[in-house]
Amino acid sequence: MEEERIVIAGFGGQGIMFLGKLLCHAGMLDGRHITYLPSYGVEVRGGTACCNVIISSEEIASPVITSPTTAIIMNTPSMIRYEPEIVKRGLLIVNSSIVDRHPKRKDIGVVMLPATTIADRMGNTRVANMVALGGFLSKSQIVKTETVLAAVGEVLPPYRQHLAELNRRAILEGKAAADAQGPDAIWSKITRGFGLG
Amino acid sequence: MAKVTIDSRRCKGCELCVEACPHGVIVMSTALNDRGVHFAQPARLEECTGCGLCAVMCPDVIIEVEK
Amino acid sequence: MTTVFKRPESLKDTETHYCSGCGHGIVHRLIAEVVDELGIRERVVGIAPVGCAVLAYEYFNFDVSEAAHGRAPAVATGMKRARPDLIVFAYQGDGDLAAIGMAEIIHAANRGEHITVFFVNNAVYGMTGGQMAPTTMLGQKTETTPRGRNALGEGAPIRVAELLAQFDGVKFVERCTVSKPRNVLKARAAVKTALSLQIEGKGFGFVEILSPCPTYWGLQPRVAMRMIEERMEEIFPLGRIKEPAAEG
Amino acid sequence: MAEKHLMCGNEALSEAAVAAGCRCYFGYPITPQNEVTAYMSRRMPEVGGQFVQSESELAAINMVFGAAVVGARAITTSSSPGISLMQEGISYIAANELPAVIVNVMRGGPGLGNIGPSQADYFQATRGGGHGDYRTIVLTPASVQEIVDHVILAFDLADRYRNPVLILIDGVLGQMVEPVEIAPPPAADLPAKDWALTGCKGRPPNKSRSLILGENELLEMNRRLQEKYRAIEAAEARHEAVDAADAEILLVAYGSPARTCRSVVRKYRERGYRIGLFRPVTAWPFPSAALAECAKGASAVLVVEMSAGQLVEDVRLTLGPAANVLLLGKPGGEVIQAGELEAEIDRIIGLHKMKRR
Repeated sequence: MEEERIVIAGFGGQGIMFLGKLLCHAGMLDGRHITYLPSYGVEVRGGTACCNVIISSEEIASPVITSPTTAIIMNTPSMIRYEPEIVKRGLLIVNSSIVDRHPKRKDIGVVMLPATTIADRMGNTRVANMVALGGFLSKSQIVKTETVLAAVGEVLPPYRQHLAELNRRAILEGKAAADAQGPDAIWSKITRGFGLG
Repeated sequence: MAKVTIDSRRCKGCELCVEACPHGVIVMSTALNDRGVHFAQPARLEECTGCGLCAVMCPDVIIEVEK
Repeated sequence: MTTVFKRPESLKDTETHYCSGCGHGIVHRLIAEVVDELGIRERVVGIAPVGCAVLAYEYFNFDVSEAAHGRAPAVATGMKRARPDLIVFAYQGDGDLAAIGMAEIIHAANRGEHITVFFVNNAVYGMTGGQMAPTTMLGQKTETTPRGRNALGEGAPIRVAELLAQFDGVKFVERCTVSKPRNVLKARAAVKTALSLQIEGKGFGFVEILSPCPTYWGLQPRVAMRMIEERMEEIFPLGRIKEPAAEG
Repeated sequence: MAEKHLMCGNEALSEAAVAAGCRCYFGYPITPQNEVTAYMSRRMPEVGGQFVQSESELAAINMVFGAAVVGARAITTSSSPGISLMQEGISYIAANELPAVIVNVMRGGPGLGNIGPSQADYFQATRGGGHGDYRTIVLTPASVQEIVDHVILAFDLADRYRNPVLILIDGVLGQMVEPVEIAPPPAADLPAKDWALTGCKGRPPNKSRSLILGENELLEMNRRLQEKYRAIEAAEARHEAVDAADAEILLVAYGSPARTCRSVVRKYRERGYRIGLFRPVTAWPFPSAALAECAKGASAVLVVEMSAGQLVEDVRLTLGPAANVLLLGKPGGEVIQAGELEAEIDRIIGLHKMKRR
């Protein structure tokens, strides 16, 4: 079974939910089973945003993630919260422009990606989420990058269509930056696929 | 002359029609109906102008007026 | 000979359960007469309240539903929204409308629902045996105000018509009474204005009718009618509180 | 075939109501079902329908009553505390024998509780909930697609039996996004609504009432209702059984915990343990006969629910005092995790010295 259980977390306004929905949409287009569960209510009002995305080759049990295979972390509080929960040999994508500390875990793969800096350089801070997504696509094969790029236009609401191209470029920038972190990183040696364990 | 018909069986004896009549046409009976009340009855029909005010006040809609 | 007065078609030829001299019978008849006059008997739907008029669906000769206590304006909202072609009215007493159902009437009025509400105010709870109503007058003795209603702790009577008239969604408000023939005819005119307003699709219409409760006022029906004029009208002044807007 | 859309449960149920021909939504915001009110406020005007944000849940359910009594398909949605407020109206709807669809996206209770997912309204849903002897048909979908299918089914069942139908989902199902297909359902063969208050043109007036004062009249009315409920029990009990036929341990769960159970069953089957899942799809009528059949060979029946133990009572009622019915219940708006369930299963395996086969 191939399955990614992805926690995406950061501040409200960082495009956390959009990242999750885009990933799901791509998963659906690739013929995967997917579930998406946003945090809601009180938690949202606390200023943090988080969503759980599961993409699997098989039917998905609970959409609630307790042991993520991947965490995409866009701020420091989320790093503190989710780093310990990642499964062994799991993947941690960190927006190193904002997160001011290094992960402690040695048993997971880590990509430190200056997503906000890259996004700024591209002229729009708000595509940092897409840069981080590119980082994930560099290390996971659960969805095809082409599918994600194709899904951008479908997930963006009509009034944001003019940003589709920028989003696609940011994904590719992020992917390239993560690719450059070298094929020796531990995740490339790991057959990812964590089952239910 | 006008004609007032009162369904005395259904009369609850509230006397609002008696009060309403400007000409004292309607009086209460001494007899009781099946409900055990003294019912309203037209007594001096020759005085009736057919104004219908008795019927206007009747909560039980048992008065018909013709003229 | 021509008929001056006979039972309207919209009122079933049946005895009511109302007490002798109760105003509900008159109000029912007025509504039925106007429904006949406007020719809407086949597209009107009434809502009976919880209270003395709970059995109104047994008396009107057109479609009538019950509503839970106080919820008639919500039920009317659902009906009218689902079937705008129907003419929908709610018939409510003072407990139903002004106590337990205050939220529903306020919000239906404020939304300007295209419905008509007939509010029969007799300042007492009849069905449950003569307890205080939100419209009970100060000093009025009831089962639950044995020393007379006291503003301190029991509040003063609520003037619902004035309360509702302030909402923009409310297009017509009149307070009338059935205390004597002239007033009954005025009440009939108000009922007609309110239902016509709905037929024309102009919004929420409200008619409050001061009505006697001889039984729980402990008065002869004739005296009860005088009591409306002598006591109730002081607190609940008669008249048109909100005129329907002119055409256009 | 209809296109697949990504929708959360709350949005999907809204669109399914539209597909079912419902043009009346009345509701009051409450987490975790606010997506419905937002969605419907936009969608209803698009399809020529009515949306009213009511002043309370009391008003909402009575607006549903009003729309239903004039013959329209109407829906309201809420979450636990709001559903409690609706109980009066649901009792009236049941008594007046009106069709209506009500969705409860359950949250943690009692009281204001929290907004976490819960299944603690099972008693309320399956026992009537309001005053008087009545029942609501209760559907318990376990996926976003099933939510859609159940909404469409609910409108048909409501019309067929002139009865309120409650869809019981938890906060997780309301919030989670899955791909769904929403196709307009084929027209069902449903009885004409000749009882509706549509204006008495060409017929005697209709009345809708539940105050029934005549001697024995209410008794008769209740007997008739009970006959209807027996007919519903005979025809509409639904369930799903997964690997239940030879199960030594039978899990019983509905809604989102049933999803966790299903994956755990798969895992233990792969390891060689005879374990199965029984999922009531209707909580009322409860699929008793099917459960009794599935549980025949089980040494242990483990009920898994996000409450302190409510479904478990129906299971015990079905299987009798001799059956070994256990409970993994978690109240308080908390999800039951696979790990907790596996620990309990391991304990049962140890206790009964069950063997891999």
